[in-house]
Amino acid sequence: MKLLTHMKPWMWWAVGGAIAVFAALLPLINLSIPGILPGPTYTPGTLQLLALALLFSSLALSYHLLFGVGGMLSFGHALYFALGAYGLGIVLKTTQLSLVPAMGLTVAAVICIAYLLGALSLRVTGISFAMVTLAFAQAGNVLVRRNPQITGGDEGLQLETQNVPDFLLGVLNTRNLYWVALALLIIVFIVVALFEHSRAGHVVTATRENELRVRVIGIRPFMVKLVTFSIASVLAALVGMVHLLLQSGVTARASSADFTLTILVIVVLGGVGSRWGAVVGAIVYTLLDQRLTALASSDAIAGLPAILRIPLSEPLFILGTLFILVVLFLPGGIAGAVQRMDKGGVRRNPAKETSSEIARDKIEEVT
Amino acid sequence: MTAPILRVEGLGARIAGQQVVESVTFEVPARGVTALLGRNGVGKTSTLKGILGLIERWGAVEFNGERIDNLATHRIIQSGIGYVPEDREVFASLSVAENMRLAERNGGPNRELVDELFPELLARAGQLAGTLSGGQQQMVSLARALVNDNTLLLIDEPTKGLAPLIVLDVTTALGRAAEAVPILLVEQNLQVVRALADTVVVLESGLVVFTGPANEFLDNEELTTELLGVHLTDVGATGDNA
Amino acid sequence: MSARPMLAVEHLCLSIGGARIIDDVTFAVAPGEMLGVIGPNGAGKTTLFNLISGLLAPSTGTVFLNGRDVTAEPIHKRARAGLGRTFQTSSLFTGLTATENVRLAAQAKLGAATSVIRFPRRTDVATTIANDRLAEVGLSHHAKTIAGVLSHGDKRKLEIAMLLATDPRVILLDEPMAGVASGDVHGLTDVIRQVHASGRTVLLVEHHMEVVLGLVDRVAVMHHGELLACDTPTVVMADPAVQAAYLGAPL
Amino acid sequence: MSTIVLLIITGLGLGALYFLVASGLSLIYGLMGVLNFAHGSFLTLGAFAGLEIARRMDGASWITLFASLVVGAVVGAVVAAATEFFLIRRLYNRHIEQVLVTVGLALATVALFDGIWGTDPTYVTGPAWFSETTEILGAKVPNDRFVLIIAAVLVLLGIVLFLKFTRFGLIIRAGVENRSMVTALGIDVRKAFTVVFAIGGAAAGLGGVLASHYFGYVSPQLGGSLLIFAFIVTVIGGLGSLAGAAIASALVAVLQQFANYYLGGTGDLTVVLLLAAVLLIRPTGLLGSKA
Amino acid sequence: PTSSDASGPSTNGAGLPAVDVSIITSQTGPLAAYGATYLAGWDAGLDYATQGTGTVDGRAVNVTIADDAGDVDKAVTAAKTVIGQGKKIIVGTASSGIALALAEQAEQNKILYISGPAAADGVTGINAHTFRSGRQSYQDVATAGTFIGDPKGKSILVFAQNTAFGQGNVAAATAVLGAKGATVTSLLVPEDATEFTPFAQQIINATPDMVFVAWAGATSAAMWESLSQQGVFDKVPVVTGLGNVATYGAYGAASSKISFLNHYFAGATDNAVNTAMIASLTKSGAVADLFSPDGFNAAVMVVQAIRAGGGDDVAKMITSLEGWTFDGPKGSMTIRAEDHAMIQPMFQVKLVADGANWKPELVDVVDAQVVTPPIVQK
Ligand SMILES: Nc1ncnc2c1ncn2[C@@H]1O[C@H](COP(=O)(O)OP(=O)(O)OP(=O)(O)O)[C@@H](O)[C@H]1O
Ligand SMILES: Nc1ncnc2c1ncn2[C@@H]1O[C@H](COP(=O)(O)OP(=O)(O)OP(=O)(O)O)[C@@H](O)[C@H]1O
Ligand SMILES: [Mg+2]
Ligand SMILES: [Mg+2]
Repeated sequence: MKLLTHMKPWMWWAVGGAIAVFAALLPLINLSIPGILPGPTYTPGTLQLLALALLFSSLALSYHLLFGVGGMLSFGHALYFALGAYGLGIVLKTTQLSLVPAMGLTVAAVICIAYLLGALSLRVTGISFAMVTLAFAQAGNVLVRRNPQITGGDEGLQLETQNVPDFLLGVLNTRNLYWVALALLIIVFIVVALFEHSRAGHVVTATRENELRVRVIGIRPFMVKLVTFSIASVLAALVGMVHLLLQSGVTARASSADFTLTILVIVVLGGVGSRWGAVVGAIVYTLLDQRLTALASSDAIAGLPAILRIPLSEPLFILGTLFILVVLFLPGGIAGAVQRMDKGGVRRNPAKETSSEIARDKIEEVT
Repeated sequence: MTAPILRVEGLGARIAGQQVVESVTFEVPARGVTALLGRNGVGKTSTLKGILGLIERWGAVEFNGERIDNLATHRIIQSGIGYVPEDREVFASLSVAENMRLAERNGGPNRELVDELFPELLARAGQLAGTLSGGQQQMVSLARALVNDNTLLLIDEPTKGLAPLIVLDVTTALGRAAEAVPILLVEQNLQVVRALADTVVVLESGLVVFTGPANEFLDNEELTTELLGVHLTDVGATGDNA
Repeated sequence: MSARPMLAVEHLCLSIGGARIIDDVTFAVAPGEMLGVIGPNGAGKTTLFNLISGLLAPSTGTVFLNGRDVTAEPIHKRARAGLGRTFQTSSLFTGLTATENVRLAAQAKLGAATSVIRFPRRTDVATTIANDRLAEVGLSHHAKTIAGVLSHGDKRKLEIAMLLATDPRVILLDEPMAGVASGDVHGLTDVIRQVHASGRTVLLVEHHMEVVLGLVDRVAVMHHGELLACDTPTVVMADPAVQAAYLGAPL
Repeated sequence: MSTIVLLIITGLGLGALYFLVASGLSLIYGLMGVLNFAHGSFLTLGAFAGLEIARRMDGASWITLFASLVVGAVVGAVVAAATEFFLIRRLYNRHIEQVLVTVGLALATVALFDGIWGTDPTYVTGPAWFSETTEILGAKVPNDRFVLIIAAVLVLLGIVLFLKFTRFGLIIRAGVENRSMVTALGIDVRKAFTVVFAIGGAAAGLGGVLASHYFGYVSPQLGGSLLIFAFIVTVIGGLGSLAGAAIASALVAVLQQFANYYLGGTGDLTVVLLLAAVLLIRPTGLLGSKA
Repeated sequence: PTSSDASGPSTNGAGLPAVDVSIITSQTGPLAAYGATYLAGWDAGLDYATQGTGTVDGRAVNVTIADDAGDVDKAVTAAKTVIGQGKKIIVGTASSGIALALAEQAEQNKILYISGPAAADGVTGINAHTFRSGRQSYQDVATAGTFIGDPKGKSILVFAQNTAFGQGNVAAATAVLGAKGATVTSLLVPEDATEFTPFAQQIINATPDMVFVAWAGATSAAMWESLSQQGVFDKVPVVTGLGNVATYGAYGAASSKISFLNHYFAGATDNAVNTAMIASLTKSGAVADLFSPDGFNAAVMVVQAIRAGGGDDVAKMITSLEGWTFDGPKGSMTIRAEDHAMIQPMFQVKLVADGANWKPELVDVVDAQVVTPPIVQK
């Protein structure tokens, strides 16, 4: 079976559209997947979880743009997510702006900051770039934790609901938030796809491959990298804003290096260089992350002998181990595995070498 | 006719999941230089790497009558094969002496021979290999293979990128080495091939298309033009007055 | 030389860690001229190219491109001003196809290469240019091959195709024949000859003497970072110093 | 004056701790191009191993301390070698995947330590001399800082001598540059990788036991909290450069002390600024060669 | 025992619908130890308040536990899940960040939320739907203030981590002791700092009359050692809060020189409720610890609320708690009607050697009125 290889681009979009429509209908139907979803799809708890998964998908896509497309291994992407969430939270708290203008103001601020920090960090590449972004994010994290008057410190910032429309508040309206998250994912997906196919997208891919060569043909890679960095940052900030609404608040963890690592884990799980891989990876990750916590404290595990019980009752242990197994045995993540299954054992034509595999090889050189 | 030192049968090889050698079969006689020829990208380098297990490979490789196609690279080398890679690959941050020390097995029995062949290296023992000129690096690369008691040398384009004067030096050195050890040589410079090779093996898209005595092949205009796209006298014309 | 030189370097010096790698090099190349640069390994030829194209900054000295001092300009500005080069060890976008490699170069020349809104099309000018250049160097059959998996020799050819796609006025070729199969040397020599014939200025570093002698107007000889001689091939080849340092006796 | 002396010596002590983590990181990165996120776990495990020894012996005696240092180093080395052998080696030449495996390992092991030893810190006591102070130019310097500094210097010397004068060292330095060529010279380079991991793990395990005395406790988070500074030190020093890591460790820690004292506790922000500044001015780090 | 997939209120044999109570707290993650103490306390409290029946007026109390792992996202998801299932009562969490997020959910969705043991002052008076079952930072600080006699004219240095918790303590100290005429200054230390010698020096240089240390987390051992080494205790009296049993060993050489304020330890009180709680804990293999009363009191409060509101009339449940006074393990507890502050006694404690270990000994009980936080104005 070589279904996927033979699909034309429009077919991909058609399938994607169908999935989007189905996802949009979920809150209206009664679908139960025991063990995976906490309840039927119309219930707020389940919608909350699904909305989180969609937001992580968007975030993973923004990171895909940065890392998978642009080859910029950032350890500080969480900073922009946090900027969006904290920015909107602070604007809502300190001004009388209503939601949409407040978001606009936040985006404007994020663009400035991303542009500035991007311009600084992009002076270096590879692991050094990773470390500078880590350092900036770490500084952001420290500033958040040290200024509780503004940010709530490690207790977090609560959403000021006064200027947020009622249909986005309360558990019963979770499905509205779910739709907002879905819409955001669709927008982010389209933006990322269009960018990848634009000339700038090609140049940034080429820059990832060989920066010096880009200069020698007469293009300054810095600008196009900065543009990519800024777009990815703004997308992350948008996700942060919707996350603020969904969670009615934000905490310092959102700006931590751990959170960036989480995004990295998601992108790898899905398959570096693959758009839909990032989306699927995020959904799988979120479900695992939430459900493993339930599993860890379940009776089934409490009854096991200590040597099994201790590791299995730690969700992060299971997640970490699973992640290692994926990296070891599923090169190219979920997307890679699906592609291999699709191709079966047939020997590949060199001309059809998939760009995601090449991307992976290349990115190895970055680190 | 003595038994061949190396027999390659149905060798295939893959790089990064992609097949680059189809099925190569040939023998390297136990004396003299065997040249492995072919156009760009036909798989010469990959054949050498496949023999050494530096890339994923399959098929049978027999060295000195023993199968070596299942061994790890370092074991194959230890069994008596010296390798000079396509791009010299000296350790730039190690000194010349350290490069040599790393390569020596069992105390480096041919130390004297190497010192005699490349006195230049003795003089530069303390210099970092990375600061050597291309030709000197090529000497280090050759010396690393010659210093051990090998029963076969695999040498990949030793004259690539070298100035004419150095090409002469390297050719001379190889000629002397060949008196003691059989060599499998990949080379684009047909003058060098003519000067050294006894036998040629010609590859085309991962398959052997010709095997035979070197002179016979090089003198056969039709064959060389068909398989290599050139005949020696064509290129030699201007080269001779140099 | 009466016409304004297309490319000139004056008193160019480069020292790294106390070592003089380029030592007071001065020469000029007229528009449309082809200058061969030869010299032993380690003489400083590649380094000279790096200084001219902006990969390295000289310790002292000046680089003029078409009469303009470009010593302080970054690589991409010099490239846009019409300076193109190839690399001694091929430098490509190894994850992109051959066509994509050349098309990027063509786009850079056409402008708007970094537009977020414009999308490359199968039929646009850049793609046409890319296909033509690939045909020119004989790589059409590899148009869709990922550059990273091309063989050594094919990479050299792709490198030249990319160079041609940027339509430069001054071309620096660093050992274009190194590793190219002997059967392809002629074809590639013809490509270079045509490039030159269309009025471009060319600097050629090459150890393949037949190729050099068959192409160039003048030959510059470098040794230990210095310019030993710069004259017509006949004069240079007859120079005993050059013979001793570089050529040696025929095989 | 006494304040400055105190700040410098305690800074060097802290720097010594950074270096014990960073030396292994730097060595592993240098040879294998792997940024080892699990390095903190090697340290934590070494500390727990030392703790278990101390629990079984008389915690306050010097013999116990020595035993726990040895055991910590050995456990660190064994676990690191096993990591290389079972996880990293399988991903030959796939650097990003190797880094990711270490990320996964870090996640999993910290959770596992949580499960085994609990999330609460376990307090550690060493020989009484450790928590006493020695007066130098009026500054009361805690004695364990001297031990840390001496240990770090010994580790630095040990590794440098090892790399310079042993055949393994030669193999490792060559392997840093070009692994496959080392195999093509008939050398089993994988053994060298395992050795490098083991050395790095031993330094981390040793650092773990010392850190547990320095902090006064062991917890599953112990290694992770040091790791980020070790990363910063490794980058500032120049990736893969041991001497660079040593200089940067001292520099970063002393700077941190001074900023904490004189600039209102802004030590960590100052370190971030230093990192940014170093990378912008000298992207390869203080002694780094590779970009 | 979780059953997060149970939907809707279940019924017991008697016919009256059972009442669902959802506990959200840390079973894993950095605060897991606090979570465990709280849960054990809850079980003891429920046992006590229902006389071992587990039912209130014939209604079974159906408890589900969700693990927040110290992560706000997980806690909010868990809250939305149970609220979506129609549950009206949520209790718990040791993390102040999570408590504030859950308070927000409680208000948005009109349910009853009883936080604890999270200490943030911000939870008090945050909204009508939120209560607390434990103490708050203000009460800690006010207790610290009782060590100094009349604060007037005294200089007090707050030595804390630069976090919300630390800054909260500084603010509380300024409010409590500053109002009584003391000069309050602060020395804030980065949360990630590992080397405390410079800060110990700064404490000495500042020459205050008293140092109040507000510290959380593992670095405390190193911090105390630095203070000992630099001789802080020889120069200034030092006061701090005594944490859970696991931290008794953290003070090292300084143990006997520190004056401790304390929320609760097993020997703090001698009353029937405490005896009952400890007995119940012992029976189930747990030990009484710092936050046992928080779980215990939460259960007592929930039972009271169910009695009044039947488990689904949130308004009635809230009114039944406002102004209510009951006896808890710490003594008499009063839920202040205006802002739901939990008015309770606090303790002065010292550590005494107990073989190789240290154990707390009660010095004095601080009357609830002495440490009452000011009413939060809405
Ligand atoms: N890293 C690689 N990944 C995938 N394919 C490769 C790789 N390296 C080489 N190849 C492919 O393998 C084939 C054989 O390459 P090889 O280097 O063996 O050729 P060669 O005969 O040595 O050519 P040349 O004369 O140019 O050196 C080529 O067609 C090339 O496309
Ligand atoms: N970074 C550096 N540090 C020290 N020496 C250097 C450095 N870069 C180049 N060199 C030295 O400068 C000299 C000139 O090198 P260059 O690459 O320009 O030679 P070349 O003429 O191109 O030789 P080839 O024909 O072998 O390509 C060489 O001796 C080289 O070792
Ligand atoms: Mg080759
Ligand atoms: Mg050169």
